[in-house]
Amino acid sequence: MKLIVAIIQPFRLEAVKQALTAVEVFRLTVSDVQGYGRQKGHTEYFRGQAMHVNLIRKVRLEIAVNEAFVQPTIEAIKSGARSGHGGKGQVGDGKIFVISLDNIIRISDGTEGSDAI
Amino acid sequence: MKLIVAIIQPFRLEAVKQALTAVEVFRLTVSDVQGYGRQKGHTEYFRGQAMHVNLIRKVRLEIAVNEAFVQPTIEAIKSGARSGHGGKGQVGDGKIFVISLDNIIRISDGTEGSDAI
Amino acid sequence: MKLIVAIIQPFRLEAVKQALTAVEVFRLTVSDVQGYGRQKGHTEYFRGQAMHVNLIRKVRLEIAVNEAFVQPTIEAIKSGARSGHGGKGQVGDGKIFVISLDNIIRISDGTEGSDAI
Amino acid sequence: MAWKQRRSGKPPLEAAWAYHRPMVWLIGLTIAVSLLAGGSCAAASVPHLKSPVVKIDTGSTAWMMASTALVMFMIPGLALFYAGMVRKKNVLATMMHSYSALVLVILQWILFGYMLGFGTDHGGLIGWNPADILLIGVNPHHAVSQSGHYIPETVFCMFQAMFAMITPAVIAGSIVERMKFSSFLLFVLLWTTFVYDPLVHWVWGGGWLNQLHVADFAGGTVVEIASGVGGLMLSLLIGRRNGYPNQVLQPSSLALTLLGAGILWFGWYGFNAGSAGAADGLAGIAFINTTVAAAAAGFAWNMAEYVHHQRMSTLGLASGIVAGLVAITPACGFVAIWASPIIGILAGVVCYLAVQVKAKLGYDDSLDAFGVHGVGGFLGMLLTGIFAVAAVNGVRGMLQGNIHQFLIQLLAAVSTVAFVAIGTLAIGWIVKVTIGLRVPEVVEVEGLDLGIHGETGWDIGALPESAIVSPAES
Amino acid sequence: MAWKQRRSGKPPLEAAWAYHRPMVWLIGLTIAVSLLAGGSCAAASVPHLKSPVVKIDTGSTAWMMASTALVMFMIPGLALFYAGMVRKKNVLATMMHSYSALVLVILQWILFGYMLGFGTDHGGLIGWNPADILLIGVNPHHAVSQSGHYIPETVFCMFQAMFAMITPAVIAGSIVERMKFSSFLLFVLLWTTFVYDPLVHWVWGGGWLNQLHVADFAGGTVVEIASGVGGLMLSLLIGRRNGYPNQVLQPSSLALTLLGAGILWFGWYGFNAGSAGAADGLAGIAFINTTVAAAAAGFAWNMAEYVHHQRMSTLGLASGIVAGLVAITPACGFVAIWASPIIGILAGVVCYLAVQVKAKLGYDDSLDAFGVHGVGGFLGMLLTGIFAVAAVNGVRGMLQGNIHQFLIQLLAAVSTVAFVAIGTLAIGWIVKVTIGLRVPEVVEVEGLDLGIHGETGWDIGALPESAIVSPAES
Amino acid sequence: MAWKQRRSGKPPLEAAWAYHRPMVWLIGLTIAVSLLAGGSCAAASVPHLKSPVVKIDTGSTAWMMASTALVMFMIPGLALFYAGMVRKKNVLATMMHSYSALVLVILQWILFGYMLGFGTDHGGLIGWNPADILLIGVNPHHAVSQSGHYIPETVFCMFQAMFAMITPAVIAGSIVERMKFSSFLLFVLLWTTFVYDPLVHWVWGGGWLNQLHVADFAGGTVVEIASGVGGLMLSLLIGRRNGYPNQVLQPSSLALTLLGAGILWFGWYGFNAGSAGAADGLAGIAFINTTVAAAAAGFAWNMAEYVHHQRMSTLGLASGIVAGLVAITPACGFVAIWASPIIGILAGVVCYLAVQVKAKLGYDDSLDAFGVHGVGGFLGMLLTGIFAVAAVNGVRGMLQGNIHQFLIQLLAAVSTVAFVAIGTLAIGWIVKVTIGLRVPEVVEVEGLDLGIHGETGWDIGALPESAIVSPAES
Ligand SMILES: Nc1ncnc2c1ncn2[C@@H]1O[C@H](COP(=O)(O)OP(=O)(O)O)[C@@H](O)[C@H]1O
Ligand SMILES: Nc1ncnc2c1ncn2[C@@H]1O[C@H](COP(=O)(O)OP(=O)(O)O)[C@@H](O)[C@H]1O
Ligand SMILES: Nc1ncnc2c1ncn2[C@@H]1O[C@H](COP(=O)(O)OP(=O)(O)O)[C@@H](O)[C@H]1O
Repeated sequence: MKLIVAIIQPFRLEAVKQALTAVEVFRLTVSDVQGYGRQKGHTEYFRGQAMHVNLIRKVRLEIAVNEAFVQPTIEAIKSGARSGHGGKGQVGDGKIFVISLDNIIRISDGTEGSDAI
Repeated sequence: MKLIVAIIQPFRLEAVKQALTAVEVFRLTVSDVQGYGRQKGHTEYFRGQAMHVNLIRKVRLEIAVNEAFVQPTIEAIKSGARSGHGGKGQVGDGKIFVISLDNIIRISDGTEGSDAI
Repeated sequence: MKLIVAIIQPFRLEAVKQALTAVEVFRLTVSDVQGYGRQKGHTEYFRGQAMHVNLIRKVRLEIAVNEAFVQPTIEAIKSGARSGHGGKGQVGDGKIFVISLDNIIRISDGTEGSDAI
Repeated sequence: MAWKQRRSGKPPLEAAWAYHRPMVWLIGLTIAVSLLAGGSCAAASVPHLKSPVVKIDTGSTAWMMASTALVMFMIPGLALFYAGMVRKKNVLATMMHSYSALVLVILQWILFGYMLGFGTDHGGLIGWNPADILLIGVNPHHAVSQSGHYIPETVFCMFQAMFAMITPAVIAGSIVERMKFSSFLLFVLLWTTFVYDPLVHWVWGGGWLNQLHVADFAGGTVVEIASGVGGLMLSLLIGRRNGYPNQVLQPSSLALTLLGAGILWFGWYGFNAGSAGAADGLAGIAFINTTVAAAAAGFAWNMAEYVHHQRMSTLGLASGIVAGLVAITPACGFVAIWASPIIGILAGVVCYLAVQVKAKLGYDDSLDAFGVHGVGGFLGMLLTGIFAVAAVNGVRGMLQGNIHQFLIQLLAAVSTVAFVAIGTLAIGWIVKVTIGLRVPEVVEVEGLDLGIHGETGWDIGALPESAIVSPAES
Repeated sequence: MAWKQRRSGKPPLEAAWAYHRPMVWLIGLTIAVSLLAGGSCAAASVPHLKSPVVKIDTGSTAWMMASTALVMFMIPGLALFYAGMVRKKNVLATMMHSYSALVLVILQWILFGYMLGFGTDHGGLIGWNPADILLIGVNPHHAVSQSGHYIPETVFCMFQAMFAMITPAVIAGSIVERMKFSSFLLFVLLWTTFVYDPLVHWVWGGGWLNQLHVADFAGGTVVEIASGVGGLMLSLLIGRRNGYPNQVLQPSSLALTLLGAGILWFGWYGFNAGSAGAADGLAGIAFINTTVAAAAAGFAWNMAEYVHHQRMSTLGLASGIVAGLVAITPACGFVAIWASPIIGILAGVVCYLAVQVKAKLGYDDSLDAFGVHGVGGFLGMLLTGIFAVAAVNGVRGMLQGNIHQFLIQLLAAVSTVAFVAIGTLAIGWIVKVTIGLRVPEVVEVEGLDLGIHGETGWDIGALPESAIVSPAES
Repeated sequence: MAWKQRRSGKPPLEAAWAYHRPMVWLIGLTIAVSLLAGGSCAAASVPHLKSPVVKIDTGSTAWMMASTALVMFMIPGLALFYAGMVRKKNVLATMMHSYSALVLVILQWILFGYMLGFGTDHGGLIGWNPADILLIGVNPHHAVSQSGHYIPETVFCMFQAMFAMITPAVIAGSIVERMKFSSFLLFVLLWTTFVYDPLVHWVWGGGWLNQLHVADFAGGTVVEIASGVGGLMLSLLIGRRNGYPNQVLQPSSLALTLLGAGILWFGWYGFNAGSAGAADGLAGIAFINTTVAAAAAGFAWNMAEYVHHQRMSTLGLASGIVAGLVAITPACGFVAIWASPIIGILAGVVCYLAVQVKAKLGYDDSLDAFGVHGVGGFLGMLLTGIFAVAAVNGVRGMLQGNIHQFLIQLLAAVSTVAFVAIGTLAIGWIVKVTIGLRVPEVVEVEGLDLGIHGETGWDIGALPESAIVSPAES
């Protein structure tokens, strides 16, 4: 069982969700984050004073999957999250982290382990 | 040392916190997330146009505990997070993920390992 | 490859970022969280009724690094996050959790493993 | 202050006929309606034929239209004031109370509310004048006057409509975060008809309190006590919010509450100074008294807080301001300027204490309609009886040796409390046993915005909007 | 209602000279301008020398200044109404449309817009009077009157300016979240000059529709149809928003939309009752009709929703209120009180249906300027032709047997649709082929607030501000 | 424009006695107060016995009440304008500045502020008239006039009260996010008494600048220069915000700032056109000039930004609008219409540049009270001296060859700067050495909302409210 954590561009979330559905990954948790990486930020102005905002809004996905699903999930995220023309990726498109899970418990019925995914 | 990550219903947070206090787990970190699972979303309307919102607001808990506390913590979360009548769980009540921690450091005094929990 | 998760005081974020830059850690993801620990909360009033708010706003950092960078990163966070006078830490300054990563993938070009950091 | 209507400038019967015929034609009830309308117009015009040509005072008309618009503007103010104090999941439902009360009561008012309040008096209890249904008897050229300056009756009718609609909107503060919307609409319709309309007739429409010369300049009984006591009763019937008082329920935006309080103050100038019915010296004194009492009460509430727990809060300042505006409402056209800081200070302190009592007693008058409007209105009625001076508006209060007036004020306040309490309990009970008062628990937990209205109040901090939703139908 | 200007109280030529000389001196165009100004002042004053001393009616002036301020206040109202419905990343850009239309059209209006609209008529098509450029011919002591009560021309000029500027501000609702700001400014400037100014001349400035005695009290054609049709055309030219209609685009804050609707209602009293030009009985009836139609339409929209999908939404109530205000705009000074609930109910239901049609046809009139203002305005014009009664304002509608008036109304509405559609398409096309209408896709994705204006609308839920930013230059 | 009070309609002494007796009776200071009140009433009434019966002009009274309400409404506007620019943790504390200034200064004004400003002149420096303490000498039937139209003195007194309270509220913009609330209250009380009240006496209450016939229609010196210079001085005394200028401090909600600017514009009509004291032609010209200057300055600020860094920002438009309103404040009742776009454009550009200077010099006038109000007010005073034309209001400026007036304007502006700078530094220093000006660093970091007021401004994006809090006492 792995926990796949992905940081993606906010406006790619819908595409990623569709790609995940296509590989039959139906459950996920998303949250708001801000990222700092190679991608440069943007400049805002306050009464003529420029200020550089170097944290950029991103979306964080958390998906717990069984081993068999790890690779398809990663591929789905990659395909959905690339923002360039023709599926070419761009700086800022994000990262995927893969973490081992010791256990998973479904709260409603107490199921544990891979069945609880 | 384990990191217990739980996704629960927002309105069960208070009950979970009380259950955790009862098993002497006093420290946790919570954040806002949105979840997508078996639970169906809801419909909103905009000038007569229905739109289906399929991400549902959840709360994410992060609790670092020593091995001895893993099981009590999981039980406490389960008992606090179930939303049905008479402690029966329902679809949407959430998931618990258990992750191994390599190390923990308390920032204020630099304590490391299990003592830093 | 490790994922370093740190919970810090919001107003120390800038200092932490500078300390990280100093040790050449240039990428991170931050998010809003609320924490519950030894630090006591504060009291708010609503028309004369006092209410105790026991969750305190914190910032969560997520930083994926290669092994060589683990210790410098931890030190940088510690030095930047301490809020007392003269670099002395205080209750509430936060925690650092270290988690092993199985893999990292850069979405834009598909690079995997340590090169993708 | 009682409004004495004098219809004038009545066109001859033929003109009335020309005016009404299209509607008659339209609705097909030709005979019935034309008889009523024609007949009543003729009848109603008789006593005023003495003043057939009345010049409308443009200055007073300008002020009364501005005042009416200002009172209408209190609705967004009240909506924000309340919505800022509820949890984010109930923001829209709370605002909806105010706006729907506005819409519903306006329609009721022109249908028959105005007639019940200001139609021909029957036994001091109610107005009745079938020809005024749908305001058919309100010719656009009618004028009314309270103090010698004539304004169009249309304007007077709308000014009073705004008072009628704001009263149930205030009540809503007691039952936020848990009442069914359909039940609220039904309650408002019944309450405004069976409680508000008789009450306004009693006090301003020629009813028994009016005949006793009660001094209620802008609605201490009619609006303030009525909404406060109505709110309390309805909150008792509906019960506490889930979690109250064990969990404290975090306000979504005190910034908007503060904005709402500012709008309320602004609109209250229409309410109070508009109650002079003209742009004259009396309006001027109502204006200054309103300002001073609001300021004094805001300050006093903050001081009370400071004594109590060493904080001066923004919600406290806003609440104190509203308490002062409430208490000066009946008094502003009767008392001297120097009395208004006294009234304001008393209002700030007394309402602060009243709100603390709620916590002790454990009922859930959620946003303190009773503690602020009920208590403040009652206090204001009594203080009017004490501080009224003849030089302002001809009424002498207790300090000028006239205990009689004080007793009338007391009688009016107590009668209002009793009548409104009984009426509200009866109406609330009827709604409760028929369609029910309260949303299901799951809706209360989820929030009324989503559960009732299918909407979300705020979406400005969270995930990218385009990802959250997908169209459900095409 | 046509405004008939009567300039009066004209000072003798020497005074005019003293008044203008400094500017003449200043800009160096001494001869040209002084001739124009002197000449036209002399010429313009001739027909009015008959009434050399006119007393300004302070009451009407008070009301008209209040009304003008109220219409100006509709801009923040409209800005909130719209901004609450767009996504959080476009909140500021959407508000900016309203505010920049205000600023830009005021400047255009005093430069030459007022002259085009209300200058000396040329062939029923346009006003023209070079001496009024920069309002040089508007002496501060001029007075104008519509109904016997004189007000300063400065006030009349500003009242009309507010109508001119709110019209393009409404159009913006159709093209939010994707239009370039510079293109919007250019479009507004051209549109107000070549579409609005002629139109207002036709209807109120002595043009051909005015001569036909079209009954348009407060702008059913000029403001409502014009903005609705203009919006539709512009939205067709600019195309749909990225993602529409497959993704539904979540509103950032319906709470603010509701506040905006409340402000609009409040401001609309200036719009409608102010269109009487005086604080008289006609203003009173416009006032009451406005109130009743707004309430009825809000209620009706909610009912339509309820029938359609068993919900009464807050956005529905707000939208219905605006639809009612729109439809009563041309009618409010012509119809009897009993007609306004009918007009309101029709407006609520018809506009609700019109908005549903959009989803079927697939164009992206984003915030329904067409469905609400275009359709509501057209409906209101026709209903004015049906329900007008002579007793109110001298105009007889179809129900009083005057089919002629109905045909004039129809002609006016259809002509406005045609003229505005052609004019808007032409202007929009010119802007499109010159500087382009639309932001780059990357800006649309990122949001216009950041992409165009370099700002963020809301930062109240997220990370600590001091950490997010660092000064980029010192 | 100086206000010339003429008290009239004075009731005979017995009536005054009847009016005041209750209070006398009440407070127990029977003899002292009754002598003062009776005596002064008698004395004060003498010069006006010539016009014993004055008819109140209802139109002007309507306008002046509306204007007073509009100026009061600037407080929520200013609160939003400022609160939107500060960080989310200081939103409530910032709004509280505006609201508490309103409350506190109203109380001070009726206690003795009005007397200091408009009481009997002493040496051109201050008013004094003990009988006016608590407005005891202000009989509700007094009337005052500036131009022949009489309005109740109560209304005049409140109109002026609003000017008195908005001035320190503007100052607060310079010291947001760090000043102690108790110190702010103390500062406001002292400043309004020792700086504002003398100043308003000098300029409008019969003082030396008034006697020199300075042309300051609506408060270029009294309100604008005074608040701007006061703000700058106080910001110098209190020091920079923690982190300024190295960290840029992200505004919490420019959407609310934009709303605030819209409300300010709306309210400013009361401020400027209300300063005519009547609903006449002069009010009309003040109205149009205000509108045009605001528009021109908003546009000009945006253009300046565009030249500077190729962006037109919403905050820029809002700031420019306010700068234009500030600069036209002294001028609006003296200059011709064609001068107001010039004044507006200059204001937009000059204030934009002034704000840039701040960044260079490094002081932290946080929200630019000085850069906008101080600089804009000074500029407006001088431009009034240049552009005033006799045809408008009898004052000839430099362009009409009257350099004398320009020098008076310069003198008034410079004197105001000097007097306010010294007065503010003195008062600020006293507060600093007694109770201190600044919150502890930990409160500044945590935010003033929580640290001072124990409240949170916004809770709409985060965790479920019921989980965050639990009642601390029962
Ligand atoms: N090593 C890392 N640790 C934590 N977050 C990261 C890391 N690398 C990238 N991210 C997150 O991913 C986002 C996108 O990164 P991106 O700029 O595409 O990465 P890269 O610079 O490797 O191309 C960043 O804004 C940040 O939130
Ligand atoms: N495999 C998973 N990966 C990530 N998040 C999950 C997963 N399963 C469930 N969740 C989270 O838990 C929430 C509740 O899930 P729930 O609907 O109760 O799960 P189930 O469908 O297994 O009953 C979801 O909204 C989602 O946020
Ligand atoms: N064991 C833990 N599990 C999860 N989060 C923790 C844990 N300990 C601390 N935190 C987080 O760190 C924040 C700061 O903790 P702090 O009060 O400094 O810890 P301590 O009580 O150990 O000094 C807390 O508010 C919480 O968000």
